Amino acid sequence: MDSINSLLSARGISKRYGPVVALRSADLTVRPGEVHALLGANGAGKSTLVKILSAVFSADSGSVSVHGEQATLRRPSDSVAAGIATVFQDPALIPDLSLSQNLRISSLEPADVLPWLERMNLGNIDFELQVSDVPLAVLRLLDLARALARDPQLLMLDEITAALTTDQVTYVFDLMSEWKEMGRSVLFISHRLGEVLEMCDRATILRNGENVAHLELEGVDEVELVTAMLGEEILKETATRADTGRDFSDQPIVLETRDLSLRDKVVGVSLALRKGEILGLTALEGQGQDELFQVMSGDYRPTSGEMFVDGERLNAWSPYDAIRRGVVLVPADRQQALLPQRSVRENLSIPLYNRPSQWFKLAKDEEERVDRAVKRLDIDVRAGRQAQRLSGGNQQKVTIGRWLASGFTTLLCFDPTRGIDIQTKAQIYDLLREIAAEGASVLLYTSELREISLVCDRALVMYAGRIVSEVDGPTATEAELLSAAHGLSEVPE
Amino acid sequence: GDDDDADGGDGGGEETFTLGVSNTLVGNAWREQMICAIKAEALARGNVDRVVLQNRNTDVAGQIADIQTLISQGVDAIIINPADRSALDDVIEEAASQGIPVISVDAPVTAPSAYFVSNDQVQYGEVGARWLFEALGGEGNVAYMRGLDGHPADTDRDTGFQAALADYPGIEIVYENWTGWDPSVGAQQGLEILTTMEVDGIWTSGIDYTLVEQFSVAGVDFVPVVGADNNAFIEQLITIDGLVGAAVSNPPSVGGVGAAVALDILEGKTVDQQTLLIPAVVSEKADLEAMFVPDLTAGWSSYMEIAPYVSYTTQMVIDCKGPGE
Amino acid sequence: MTAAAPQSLVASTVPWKRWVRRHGWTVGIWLILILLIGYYATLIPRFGGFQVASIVNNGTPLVFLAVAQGVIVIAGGIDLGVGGMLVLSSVSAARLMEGQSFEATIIIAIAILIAAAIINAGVGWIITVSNVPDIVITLGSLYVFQGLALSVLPNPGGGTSDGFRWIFTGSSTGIGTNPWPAALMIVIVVGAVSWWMARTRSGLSLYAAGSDRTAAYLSGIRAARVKIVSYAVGGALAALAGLANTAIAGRGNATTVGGNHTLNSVAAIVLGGVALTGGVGSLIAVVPAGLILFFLNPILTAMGVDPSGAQVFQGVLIVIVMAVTGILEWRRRRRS
Amino acid sequence: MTAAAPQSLVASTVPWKRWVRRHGWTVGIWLILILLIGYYATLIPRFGGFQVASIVNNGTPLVFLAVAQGVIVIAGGIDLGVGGMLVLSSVSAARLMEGQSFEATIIIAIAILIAAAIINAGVGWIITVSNVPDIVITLGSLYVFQGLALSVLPNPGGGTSDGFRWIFTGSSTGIGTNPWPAALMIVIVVGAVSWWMARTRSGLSLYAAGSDRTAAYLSGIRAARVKIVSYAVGGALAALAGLANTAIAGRGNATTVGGNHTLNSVAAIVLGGVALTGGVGSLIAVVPAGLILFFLNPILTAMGVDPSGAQVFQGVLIVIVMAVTGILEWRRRRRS
Ligand SMILES: Nc1ncnc2c1ncn2[C@@H]1O[C@H](COP(=O)(O)OP(=O)(O)OP(=O)(O)O)[C@@H](O)[C@H]1O
Ligand SMILES: Nc1ncnc2c1ncn2[C@@H]1O[C@H](COP(=O)(O)OP(=O)(O)OP(=O)(O)O)[C@@H](O)[C@H]1O
Ligand SMILES: [Mg+2]
Ligand SMILES: [Mg+2]
Repeated sequence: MDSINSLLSARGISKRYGPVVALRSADLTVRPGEVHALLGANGAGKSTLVKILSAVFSADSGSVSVHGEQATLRRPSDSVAAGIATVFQDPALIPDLSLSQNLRISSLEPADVLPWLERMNLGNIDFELQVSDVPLAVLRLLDLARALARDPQLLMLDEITAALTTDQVTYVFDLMSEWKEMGRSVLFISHRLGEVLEMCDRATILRNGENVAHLELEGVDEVELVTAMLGEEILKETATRADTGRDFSDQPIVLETRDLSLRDKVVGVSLALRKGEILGLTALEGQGQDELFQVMSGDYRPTSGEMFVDGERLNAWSPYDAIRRGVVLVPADRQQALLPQRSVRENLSIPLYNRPSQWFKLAKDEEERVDRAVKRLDIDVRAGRQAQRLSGGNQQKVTIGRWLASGFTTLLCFDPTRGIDIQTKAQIYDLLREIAAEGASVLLYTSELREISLVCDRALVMYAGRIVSEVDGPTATEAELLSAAHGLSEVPE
Repeated sequence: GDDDDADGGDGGGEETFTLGVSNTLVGNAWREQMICAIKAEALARGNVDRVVLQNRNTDVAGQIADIQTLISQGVDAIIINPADRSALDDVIEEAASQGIPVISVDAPVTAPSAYFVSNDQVQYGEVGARWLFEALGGEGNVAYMRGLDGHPADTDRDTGFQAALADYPGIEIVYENWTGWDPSVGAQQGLEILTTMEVDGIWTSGIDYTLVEQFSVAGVDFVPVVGADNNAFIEQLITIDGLVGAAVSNPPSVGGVGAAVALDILEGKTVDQQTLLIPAVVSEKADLEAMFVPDLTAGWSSYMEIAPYVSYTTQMVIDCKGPGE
Repeated sequence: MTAAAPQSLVASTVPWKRWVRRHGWTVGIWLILILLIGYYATLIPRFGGFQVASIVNNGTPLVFLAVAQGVIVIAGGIDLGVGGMLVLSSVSAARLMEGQSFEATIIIAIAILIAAAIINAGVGWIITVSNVPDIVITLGSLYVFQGLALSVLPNPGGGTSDGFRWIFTGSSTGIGTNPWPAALMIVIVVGAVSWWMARTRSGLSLYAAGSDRTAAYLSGIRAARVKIVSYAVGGALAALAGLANTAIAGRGNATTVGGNHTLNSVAAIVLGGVALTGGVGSLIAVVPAGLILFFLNPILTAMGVDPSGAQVFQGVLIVIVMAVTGILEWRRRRRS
Repeated sequence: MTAAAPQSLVASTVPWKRWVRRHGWTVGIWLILILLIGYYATLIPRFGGFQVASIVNNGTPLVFLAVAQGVIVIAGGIDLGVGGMLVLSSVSAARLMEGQSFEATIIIAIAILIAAAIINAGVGWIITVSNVPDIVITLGSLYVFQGLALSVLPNPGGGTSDGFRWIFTGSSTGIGTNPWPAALMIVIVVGAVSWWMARTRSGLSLYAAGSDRTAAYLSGIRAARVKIVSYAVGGALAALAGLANTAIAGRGNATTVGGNHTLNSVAAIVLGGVALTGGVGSLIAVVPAGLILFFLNPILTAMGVDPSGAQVFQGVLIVIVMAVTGILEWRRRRRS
């Protein structure tokens, strides 16, 4: 694919962040009129490459040419001038400013983006709203509209679908197709391989900052892509399926909520979690699942309703109270759970700091439990002096390992595999099963419907703050879960 | 100087001395002139190799540290403007025990070994107050603008002021505040008085000319003002008609006298423990004109060559150069 | 979020509610100022042009200093050095302007403003290249400026031209019954600066950088440049406060404690509703906040509170106002 | 992730290298102090017990104040009020201890420390319930403490017992040739506090909360309680600094500007390598930093620099040290 008939071609791009080599030598060629997938496990370097092409970062080495001519991208404006517009993985809107002020910062007016927003059913949005009052999904679409308003030759979308609901995803896909028909190109990044196979023509696959494959996606299936992304490592993700779906009715109830409500976000949620059970929970974005977890973990006080742990009422004023009773949370955002500048060891032992039983030194057995947690999760502690230097997946392991060290009876796990590569995912699935086998119970929220049938014994679906349906884990089909998640009572034919 | 200078009692013209100075109020005109006078005297005497200045805004604890620093650095005598009457006693005795005489200028300290060179601050407070109360015919509301809270000179002046006040039952103090001997603070308080109350007379602890300015520019009728012999104030008293006031002499050059005393001690001359200058109240135009010196720093006093003590010339003080500068 | 989303968005923010949330603070703080002035009027024998003038004129320096701090804090920094800059500019002006003609003093003033902007831009630059927290570097600049001030003007003095005093005080003597020039000065300067910050791309980029560094970065804003700009503007405004000081006093005084001025400027922006975390706040609200802080002193004197009481009161005021609004804000966040 | 990587990272951390990176700052700052003392010794005619004592004794208050600030900053706060607390405790001691027996003064001292801890805990509590930035509330507490100090002791005065002066100065007169009591005091207090911070769970929870408040909170640390504890400990240490002040001066003085003390405490912890962003730093390094800051004044005097010069120098020092280390750190990140 010589750069003559290429819209954009990058050669030998490399970039390091201090100790981390994000990109070793990455090549990318995007042809006019194609939707091109950029694939790779977490940390493979996708976002970094995107940021370099949008001139947010400068590459350490390598060259970029647009329409066959050498392009020097010093600052974002250069890249825009070259006809490249980007929707970054992290939201690029200023929380404290209004939408219109944000547009003005990118020298745009509401009128410029409105047509695009209408296409996404956001036509009646109020541009005087403050960004911080607008839900994430809408912000992502605004980012998209802002990019489209630049009328770019190349549109780069970094994990835009991650935060979107299924219907919003379809809007995005329509726009992508349209862009393609106009003979322009789209660079598409997503961890949802289904989406990739549905939308994309060709794929460039990165591993550890290097190209490992260039594929025409015609007739390729997910397994091929995954193997390409992860190398020859076999995927044992299905292995865990065996022991799910046992009957727990004979087991004691360890955690129960009765008519738990938080304003209009969570409405009369009653659920019972039995010993050794993994209870799944799924929902579209913003159906109150976040609030439910915050309430159950003691972060928020419910406006009404009660919680019972081992039959006794739990009246939690702060996570501390819940944790004392063995109810612990693994939050969605691992940054929210880490002490960035403290050591991995310290990060693992924080829950122990508040044990009045032993106000001073950590007890010997606790030290050992910390060590065991490190081993059991094989956490990569090479950069262990500061947790912020751990890779995303390892950070995630730390946030779980912390509770293995301190001990717990119920694990509230909020989308633990978001933004984690498949290998690490498999490790985490196994871990959850083991935990359950050892007699603890797990409430697992996941945005990936597949995980329900993969790890859960039973599953609940939330919609508009309510539990709308309960299904049997292993037999749950994505179709029935989806329709329930959209508040529909029956599975559409 | 080196160690044996410390017991400079053995006289001898050619040996040279190092003077230490501890001042805890920086950027204050009075103190600046005091220091310039010390430098001038040191230069004039010709047997001082260096004047070590410990000169910063600080409190008693700070001055104790500063005096220790001066002792540490082996000066032969220390001239201080004390931030407290008795808190410095121990460090002064320590200096004395190391053969370093301490001369307290401007205000007394209770340390028995200390030499004291000053304008009589009790007198200063009293004579000024009496003049004011007389000027008011013994009746009226008086604003009492004091100096630096806790400074011995301020407390002495208060003693004198109260003594005078006791004799004038008709006088009422309607405002009492400390200017910290800061002209801009004086101006602010003046404005406060102008805007928030009605007074018949004002006694100031030498923060006078900025106060008078406030009156003149506010276009408010003047009330009798007692100040010090600051050149600017004297000029106002001469030039502004309708302004009645008295300048009570409090020459900063007393620092020069302190330096002279210090060197006399080091040269082995016998010196009185206490040297008091008696303040004069000047309110007559003629006398004021005699005191006034055109284009002298506003906060300075024209009374510099204080006979019989000092050996410098007025010009040397204005130049403000010490030995080796 | 389904098709329902947009409605809920609109619903969640009734226009007036939003307006209150955006401008409530500004209005409130202005009201408080007016009430205070009214109360003050009842406390003192006569309340006329002279009293008004003395409040506006003498309040001007703190107002400008607060605005200076505001610009820098909104852009995500904090400058402990502004107080030092005020003193330095004030004494430099007093020293250079003594005995000069009006024209000359104006030129000197402009020169000082420019110099201040450049110097403080340098401070901002050091912060960006060293990525050391602002508070640290500016703690240093505070010491430096204060020290330089002392060497520029070892003892109080200097002077300026009558015309120059008039610009800031409405009278060639620094005191009078004419508050308008000072008021106009405040309106023009603050108006210009806050228009720039709220309406122009370059100004908004200050809010952006202060609000969310990465997001700003991704929208093509160069954080380093923004920081330097904010420090330059802040420096110039602090210097302007210093000029006002000189105009009022008619002389300079290097012993003025810059640190206190800095603390007051921080107190003022806090009262003015500027978030010290950056990205939030309006300079329009900082003006009355500054005046109120200055104004406490006369009021308390008029009430016969002694100086120590005055200080306690000021502290308690800050704590109460902040704590209460803090709790309310937090409640609001929790609810919605 | 891959087997190859470990070597690479292992290589980058030879034991001594790691040790240096971990404790380099502490060692460096102690070295600087020693060098400075050595240099000072050459500047002055004789250097003996008296000189050492006068540095250690008079440096003690700043050291304690810096440690107080250090504890609070490490726990994620910053307390502008410490300077005010120093003054308040100092004047309260001077007023209560005047003419008392040694035993009585000790009891009073303990009472003051406890009271200070409680009062400052209150400050911390207000911060937690209002979630207003620390700097705002403590700005208020600074004013309040300073004002209270003035009303406790309107005019400088008061006193204490000889024995009490001895504890902090090794002599009943507050000066002498005996640095040991003060030194011992510092070693014991700082030793105890930093052991508590670095080795115990309750102490480590301060680092945790300072490093990331939400994370600590979600993992069951009672962030509110931690903040209150840190303010209590900081308050007590600040009060201890005040007691040292009283012991040195033998009396109290409410006109001392607390704000300056606060600025110095911040300067000291910054020199001591405590990150103002919280969660990072060692109190052991704060001690020499405090001594150095105090020590600049004698040195510069001995060098014949004038006072304004001294101030500039102090500022420039802070800026240069911080900027340079900042740049190096950043370079290291870039390269390593
Ligand atoms: N600002 C940064 N500082 C240090 N390291 C970084 C930074 N940004 C990314 N990295 C590292 O660079 C590597 C590539 O990151 P990048 O975000 O490009 O990966 P990615 O392919 O986008 O992963 P994901 O699928 O999780 O988005 C990762 O190891 C990451 O830890
Ligand atoms: N800022 C950093 N400083 C030091 N080491 C780092 C830093 N960021 C990452 N590392 C180390 O570099 C290695 C690769 O990290 P990276 O984030 O690239 O992993 P990753 O590919 O993203 O894996 P994951 O999928 O788990 O996120 C990790 O071992 C991590 O410890
Ligand atoms: Mg990663
Ligand atoms: Mg990415």
